[in-house]
Amino acid sequence: MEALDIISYFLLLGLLLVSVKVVTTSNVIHAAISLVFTLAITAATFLLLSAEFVALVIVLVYIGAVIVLFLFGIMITRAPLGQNAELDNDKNKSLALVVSLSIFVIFSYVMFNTFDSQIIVTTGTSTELLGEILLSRFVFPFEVVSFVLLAALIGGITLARQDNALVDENQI
Amino acid sequence: MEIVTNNFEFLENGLGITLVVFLPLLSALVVALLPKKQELLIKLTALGSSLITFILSVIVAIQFDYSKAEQFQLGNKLSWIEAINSNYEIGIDGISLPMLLLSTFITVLAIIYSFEHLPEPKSPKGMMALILILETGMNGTFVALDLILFFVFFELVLLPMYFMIGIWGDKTMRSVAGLKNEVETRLYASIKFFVFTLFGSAFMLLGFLGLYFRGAKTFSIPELIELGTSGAFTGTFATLVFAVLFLGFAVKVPMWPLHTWLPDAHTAAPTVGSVLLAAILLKLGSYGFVRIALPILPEQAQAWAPAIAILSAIGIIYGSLACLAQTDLKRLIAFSSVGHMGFVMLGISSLTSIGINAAIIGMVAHGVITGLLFFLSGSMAHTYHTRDMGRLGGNMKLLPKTGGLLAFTAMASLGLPGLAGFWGEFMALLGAYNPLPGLNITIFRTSMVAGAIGTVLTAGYLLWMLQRVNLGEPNDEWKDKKLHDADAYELAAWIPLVILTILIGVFPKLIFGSTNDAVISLVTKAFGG
Amino acid sequence: MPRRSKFYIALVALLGSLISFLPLIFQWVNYENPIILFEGSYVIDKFSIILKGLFILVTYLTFLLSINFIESDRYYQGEYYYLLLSSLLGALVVTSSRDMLTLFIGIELASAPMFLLSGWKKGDQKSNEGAIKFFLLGVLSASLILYGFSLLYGLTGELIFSEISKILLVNNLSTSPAALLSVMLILAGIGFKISVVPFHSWAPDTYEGSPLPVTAYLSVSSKATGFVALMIILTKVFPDSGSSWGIVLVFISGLTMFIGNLSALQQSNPVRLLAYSSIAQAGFILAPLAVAGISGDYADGIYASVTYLIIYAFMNLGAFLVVNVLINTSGSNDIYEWGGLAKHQPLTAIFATVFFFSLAGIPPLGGWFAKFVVFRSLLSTGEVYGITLAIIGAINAVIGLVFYARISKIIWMDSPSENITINTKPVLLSPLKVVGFISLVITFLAGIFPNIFSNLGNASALFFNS
Amino acid sequence: MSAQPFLIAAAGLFSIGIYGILVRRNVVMVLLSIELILNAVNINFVVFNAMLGDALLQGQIFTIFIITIAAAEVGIGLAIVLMLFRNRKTANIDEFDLLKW
Amino acid sequence: MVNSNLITFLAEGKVTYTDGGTFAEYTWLIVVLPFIAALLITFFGKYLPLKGAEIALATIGFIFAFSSYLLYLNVTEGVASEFFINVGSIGSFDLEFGWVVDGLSIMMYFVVGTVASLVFIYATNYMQGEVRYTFFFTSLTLFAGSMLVLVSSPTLLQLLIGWELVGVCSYLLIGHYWEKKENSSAAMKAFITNKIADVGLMIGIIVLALSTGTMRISEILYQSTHDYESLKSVAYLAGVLLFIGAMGKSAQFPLHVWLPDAMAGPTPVSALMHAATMVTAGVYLLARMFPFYEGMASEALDVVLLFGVITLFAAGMIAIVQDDLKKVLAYSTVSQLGYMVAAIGSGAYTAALFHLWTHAFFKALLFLGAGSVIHAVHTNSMKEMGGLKKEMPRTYTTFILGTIALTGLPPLAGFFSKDEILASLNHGGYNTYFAIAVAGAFITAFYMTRAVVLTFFGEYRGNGHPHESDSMMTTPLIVLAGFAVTAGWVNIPGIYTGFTDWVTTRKNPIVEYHPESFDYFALTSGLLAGLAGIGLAYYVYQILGRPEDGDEKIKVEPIWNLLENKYYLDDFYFKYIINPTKSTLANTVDRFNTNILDKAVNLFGVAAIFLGNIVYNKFDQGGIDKALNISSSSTDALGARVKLLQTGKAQQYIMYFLSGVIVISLLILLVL
Repeated sequence: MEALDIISYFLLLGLLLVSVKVVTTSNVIHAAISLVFTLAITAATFLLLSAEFVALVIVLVYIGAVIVLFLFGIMITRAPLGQNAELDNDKNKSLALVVSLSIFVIFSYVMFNTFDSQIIVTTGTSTELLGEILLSRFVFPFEVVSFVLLAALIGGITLARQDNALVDENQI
Repeated sequence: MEIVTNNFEFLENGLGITLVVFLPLLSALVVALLPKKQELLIKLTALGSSLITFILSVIVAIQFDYSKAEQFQLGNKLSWIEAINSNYEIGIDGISLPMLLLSTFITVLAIIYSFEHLPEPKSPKGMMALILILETGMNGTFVALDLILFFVFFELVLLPMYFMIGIWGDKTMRSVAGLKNEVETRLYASIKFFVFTLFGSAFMLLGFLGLYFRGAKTFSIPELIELGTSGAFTGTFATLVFAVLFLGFAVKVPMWPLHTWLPDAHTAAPTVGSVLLAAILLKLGSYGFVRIALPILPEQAQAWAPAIAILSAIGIIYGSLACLAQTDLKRLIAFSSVGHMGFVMLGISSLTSIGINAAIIGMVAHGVITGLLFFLSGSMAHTYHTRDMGRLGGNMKLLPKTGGLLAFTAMASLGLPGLAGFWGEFMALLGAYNPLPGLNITIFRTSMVAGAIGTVLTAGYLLWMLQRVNLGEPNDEWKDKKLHDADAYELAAWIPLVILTILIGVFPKLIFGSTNDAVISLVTKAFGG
Repeated sequence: MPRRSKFYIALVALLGSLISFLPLIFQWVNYENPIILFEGSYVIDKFSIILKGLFILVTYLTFLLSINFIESDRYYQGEYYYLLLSSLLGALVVTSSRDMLTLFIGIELASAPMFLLSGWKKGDQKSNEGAIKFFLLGVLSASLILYGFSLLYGLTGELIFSEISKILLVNNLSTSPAALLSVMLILAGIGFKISVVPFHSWAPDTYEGSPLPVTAYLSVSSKATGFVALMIILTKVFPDSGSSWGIVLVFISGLTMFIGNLSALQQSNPVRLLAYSSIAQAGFILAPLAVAGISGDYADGIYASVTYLIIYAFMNLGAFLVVNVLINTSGSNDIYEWGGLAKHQPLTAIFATVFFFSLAGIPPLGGWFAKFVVFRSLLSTGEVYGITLAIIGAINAVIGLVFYARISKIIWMDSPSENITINTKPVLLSPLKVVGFISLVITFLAGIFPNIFSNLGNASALFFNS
Repeated sequence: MSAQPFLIAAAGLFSIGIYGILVRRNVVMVLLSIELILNAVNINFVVFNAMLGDALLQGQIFTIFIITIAAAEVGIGLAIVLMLFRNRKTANIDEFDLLKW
Repeated sequence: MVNSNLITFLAEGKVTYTDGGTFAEYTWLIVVLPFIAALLITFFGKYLPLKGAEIALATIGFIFAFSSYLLYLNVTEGVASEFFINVGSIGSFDLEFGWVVDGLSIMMYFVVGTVASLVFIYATNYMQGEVRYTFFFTSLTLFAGSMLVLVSSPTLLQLLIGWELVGVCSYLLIGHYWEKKENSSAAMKAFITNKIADVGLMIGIIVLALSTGTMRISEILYQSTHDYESLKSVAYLAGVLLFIGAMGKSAQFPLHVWLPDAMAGPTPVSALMHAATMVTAGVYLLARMFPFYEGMASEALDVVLLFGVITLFAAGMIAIVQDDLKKVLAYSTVSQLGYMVAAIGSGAYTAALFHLWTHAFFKALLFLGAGSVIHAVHTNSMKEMGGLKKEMPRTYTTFILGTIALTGLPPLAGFFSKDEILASLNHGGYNTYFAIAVAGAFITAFYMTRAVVLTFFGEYRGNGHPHESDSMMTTPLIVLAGFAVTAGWVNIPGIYTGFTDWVTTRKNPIVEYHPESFDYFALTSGLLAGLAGIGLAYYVYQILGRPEDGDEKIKVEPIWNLLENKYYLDDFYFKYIINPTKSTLANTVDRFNTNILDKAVNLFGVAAIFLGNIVYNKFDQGGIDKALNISSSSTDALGARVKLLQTGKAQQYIMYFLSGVIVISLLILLVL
């Protein structure tokens, strides 16, 4: 399995690099594009882990829909599309570094500690099986999650809608 | 007597005292629901219900079997909170009976007084409702035989009193040590009262819980007494529990140095508030000591007794000296309470039947006498619009009835033999001279001497007060003013107290007849002597 | 939409939430044994029935409370009711969920609508800001929970709590770093929902910005949802590492009480005051769980927490009602401007007295019993942590009294402010009165006949053994 | 394949997302960072699923749910951002400032 | 309820006696009646023709009659019985009231009854037109009752009650003219001085009660004559403590200071209370407890003797320099009380009581006489009197009789009683004390003669035209003069010693020295001293100078200064006890209360708020760039809203959040 290992290392390295780009670039569009790459690499990784359906979902839902949403968001809020020095809160940077590094250290400590010798055996899964399980054993959350989506939809529309009737409501 | 008992048999099994406790609450509800404009109806409802309550408590006192005063009688035990094994357990013994009667009695008088004498904002509806709620709390505390029930009633008095002080209280501004801005007396006093007492009782509750868990998971006071007297609570645990119980009760008493809320509360409170506060609320603390702290934690009681004695002695001297420095009439009387309750606590700390009996009669006497003093001073403050003794004077000339009663009450308050106040003082000293064997006799005798010196100081400040307020020629500023002497309502509220003062003074068996057996049994059980 | 049809929408929402009570009662009456669905991921036991009842009732009252907010006609009503009902559904799911996925979805369904509702005052910048803070922290907390769940899944390969805990115990993994980290991450994530220190910072801002009924719902139902989730996870998944997370909870609980109460002392905005008050109350609710973790007596901890939650819910709703009415009466968001409002709103003033002193824990109002069961639970083991927390609790009860009493003081005792004009229109509408009286009755019942609530708490504590 | 690198990478992704949340000024950028974090969780689940050889595919199914929820969250988040933005615009700030932002 | 505890110790008594029959049983009447009368006077007095005086007179008349009959019974057959009423039990203690009818108490009943009746009659006239006439009689009746409570008490408890009650009556009556501050101050002084002494009495009673297990006097006395160990160990202490109580009421040096000031009260009050009855309560107490002192606390008697002797001399000296007629008499009273106390101290029970008996009559006479004079001249100062011999012959005659009785010239009352005291001092071998007592007799004679000369001789120096008081006032004088002459004849050593038998008719046997015949040495010394005193005073004030010159001829500055300032005792008290307590100490406490305790409490509150401030502003909301905070944007003009979509505060929150996560994670992973 040497080859798979090497591929996985490359993929993961790429994943990290691209994701760093997401949070460091001073260009909003670049950030969004980097996220696309991150997700794409993730999907690739999932394929490697023989989670084909999940990979597909990521591509479809994330890259296909969510990123478009983000781009919409960026444009509607008229974020400057070019380089923007003010995109980052410089004051926070050092502290943010400390915090995120600490979290990394803690998480990876645990990972090292607990899952150090675990081996992945890829078997390949059938999407059919997944669908079966999803709609039998997990049918209840499946139903419930539709409410979440519906709520997000309705609420999102209501909030985002242009609305002339609104006046000062401080008295409520 | 037999006939009466038969007629009211249905009031046994706890119904009687349950009514005594909850009738006022019900009528408070009724009062609250009556329209605000029906003032007379409101007053009459309040008076009627408090009178019925008083009569019921008298019936209870008649039904009470004095030959078994050491047992809890006429009570009942109903399931209340199953999960924590807390029950609606009530009953009275010789110790609680006088307190219960005192409470119902004073409430009637307070309501009579409130008929015509309410400070701004008048609102008799609110005041009456609060007094009645307060009565439920007070009565309930005296009959509760379950720690949690006790706690609930003990705390129930806080809210009405808080509002009484806060709404009807003294509206003048005063400066307060430690604060930059001046504050309204009533607001400062009311919150101080509230926070102080809650502080004490919050910890007290923890102590109750400690007893619950160390004992047989019961809150029942009689059962805990059985456990406590058989030595179930010992060691650090007991020390801690006694400490928190002490905190809870001592704040209420109040013992030095936890007394600082008292003068402020009294000064700010409206007359009725002061009366109820002095006459009954303070007793909840000392009653708690006798009912709960001593019998349940006898070993700790012995360990703490010298400290309590010392604090009481300090309280006596301190209170009296502070009185000498006061220029405010009500504040003086408030500080006098510190001294008098010091005697009560000195009696309790001796852990002898003499001392504890003394404490109980001291409580009753203080209730009657200081209640009357607050009635009088409140009425005078209302008439003169000042409590400054520098401006008063010649009261005997201006308001002869009030003045005469003031003189009488001051005499009673200074422990004049033949009047109620004497017994508490003298017997407390008697108890302190020979405390329970094993207690440090030097400390107690020193405390006793301090207490005896305190009686001199007490006489000093009261007579001085009389001289400044009652005697001499009236100040010029009152010459042209129309001042109203005591009216019928006031006299109706005051005279019964005067009579009671004399009755107890001449015939203390009124109290001792009920308490003695109970106290002896308590002391024997708890301290083996 | 015409006014009339709006009325029907409200009616449907109100009736709907009430009708959903019926099956609940049916379940309660016919209850024999827990009903287990979906291979153990969804369970109907007394715990869930009781808390479902609580959630439904609270939502019902929130609808009533929303009435003058909705009356003002500037808001989207249908959507408002829908979102609240969605959130309710989420809360209901949470009570019964016994696996990670269902629980997570339930939590998300409960909170996602709240992100939106907190921004419902679209024109109000405070509302906007509150919503974004709430949202960002909410999503972050969700991801922390998820990371924790993933660790658990990685350790055991199971999603169902009972299985997870079994495997953890069998493989001696209960105190493995991964398990401990996951409990902390989940705790942090839920800590956000129940707004305990240090995960509370969004609460005051969001509470202040949100429409009042939404705030009430957030501080009651949303918080309760968090607690339910926490109770389920701690007792069903991590019962064996209690001595570790219990101590963390002790610290969190103590800090929460102190910081909540001390901060509340500083507030002049009634809503922020209630926000900090509810933070402090969360500390009280958390405390029995913390000690239960250390002692292992989970039933007792759950009993205390659930009892507290139930009583807390109603007095807090009442408090929000009071604040709602008084803000509308005075038009001022500063409690110090509320002097003498008792004259104009005597009933509200009585409500204020009852609810705020109940929150402070003064007998005979319900709050005392809530505090009492907590103290009882803390002291039940006699361990030093419990005693320490109890002492901290006692001190905080006193600190709390100061600001709770302050409101009563201002309303009853202070002289009227010159800066405000009294709104003479009736603001204590009858739906609000219904809320007030229901909460009032429950508050008094809880104080005088606590047995009812105690029994509910006790019954729900049985779920730990089931 | 060892599971370790995947897990460490997921942890790294998580921390990077955290970093992004903390330093980004633009809310949309913060939302992007959150997606990174959720992605890290996804990776975790899938890796664990594979590692454990879970026949029920619970990890993968969880991931699918997370993605769904994430999509909903993005919708909600952007709605709030939009509302904020619109409100700011109505709040009478001149164009220059807007552009500068 | 009533139980007669009769004849328990009958066998031990040396005098035979009976139980007094029905009359003894109903003796409670004379104790209770005055209180009822006082109530009646208060409520109905002002509607009656004599403004309530008639009720008082009727009551006191009844008491007089009753006590006379009791005295008759005692004289004829001897009476000794006691009755108890239980008013409550406290622990194993019985609280009992009751009354005792025996020789001692009957003697006191009679003295009170007699003197009080006469004073009441006198007062109806004397107080005519004064303020609060009715209330005056209320108080006076109350006093009579209280005094009877005191002397009738079979228990220490009741004794204490009576003791304090008479104190209160004294307070009320001294302060009768309370419009003037001096008067109310004098009343306060009296009360508080007594209260201080009462501390001693109270503790003494406590000590006795607890070491004997009873409050019954007769039982305590029984124990003290039967060697009860528990009592013996505290006997000295208890004896001294009781004596401290007696010192207050009986105005013994240095607690005598209240009595002269008490003259601020109306003169009848001075006569009744501050001469005849109340002030003898201390002596009565010592006499009542005499078997105890004799049996167990004889060392305490030395203390008693010492203070008695000091008092009789020191007070007498001050009397010499007084210009106020009543104050002369007051100091004289103090001095005579010193004699009585000294007598007890020397173990002469009968002698002390005998002097009490005679003194009651002649001192009351003197006071009433002085009152008559004052009533006529409207001043107390002897400088404004003089020459009243002619204007007020009846007053003059009776006053002279009183003076002679006091001075101790035979055959008037004082002669016998004083002689007996001197004799017992002599017999006891207290030579120095004897000498001082003799000197005291000289001083007594001197100041009395001085007073008589200054008041009645020479020219009238005052304003207006004084004339004799009417018969309502002079009749009591005459009656009392009769007593002053004859009262001493009931106890003439060797001739008739009935008085000894009367007062020793008690349940508890009295062991004392009882002279069989005159002690001629003592008699001569006393008589000579008296004569010398009279002679010297008469010489100095009437012959050497004139009454108008007053003290000029013999004024010896240093001594005079000392005496006029009353040995600086009052100054001392005020400077070192009263003022420090009343101002310095009290204010310190008050300041401590306000500035330390209250402040500490308030500071707790302030600290909580302050802490809240820190927690809220620095920690909870801390580190936040206000510019980023939209909440404050309304006050922050430009730039602030620009960053609306940027996250500012939210990131701060997230930072806290994550720090929290890190901390608890590290905590649980590394520490726990």
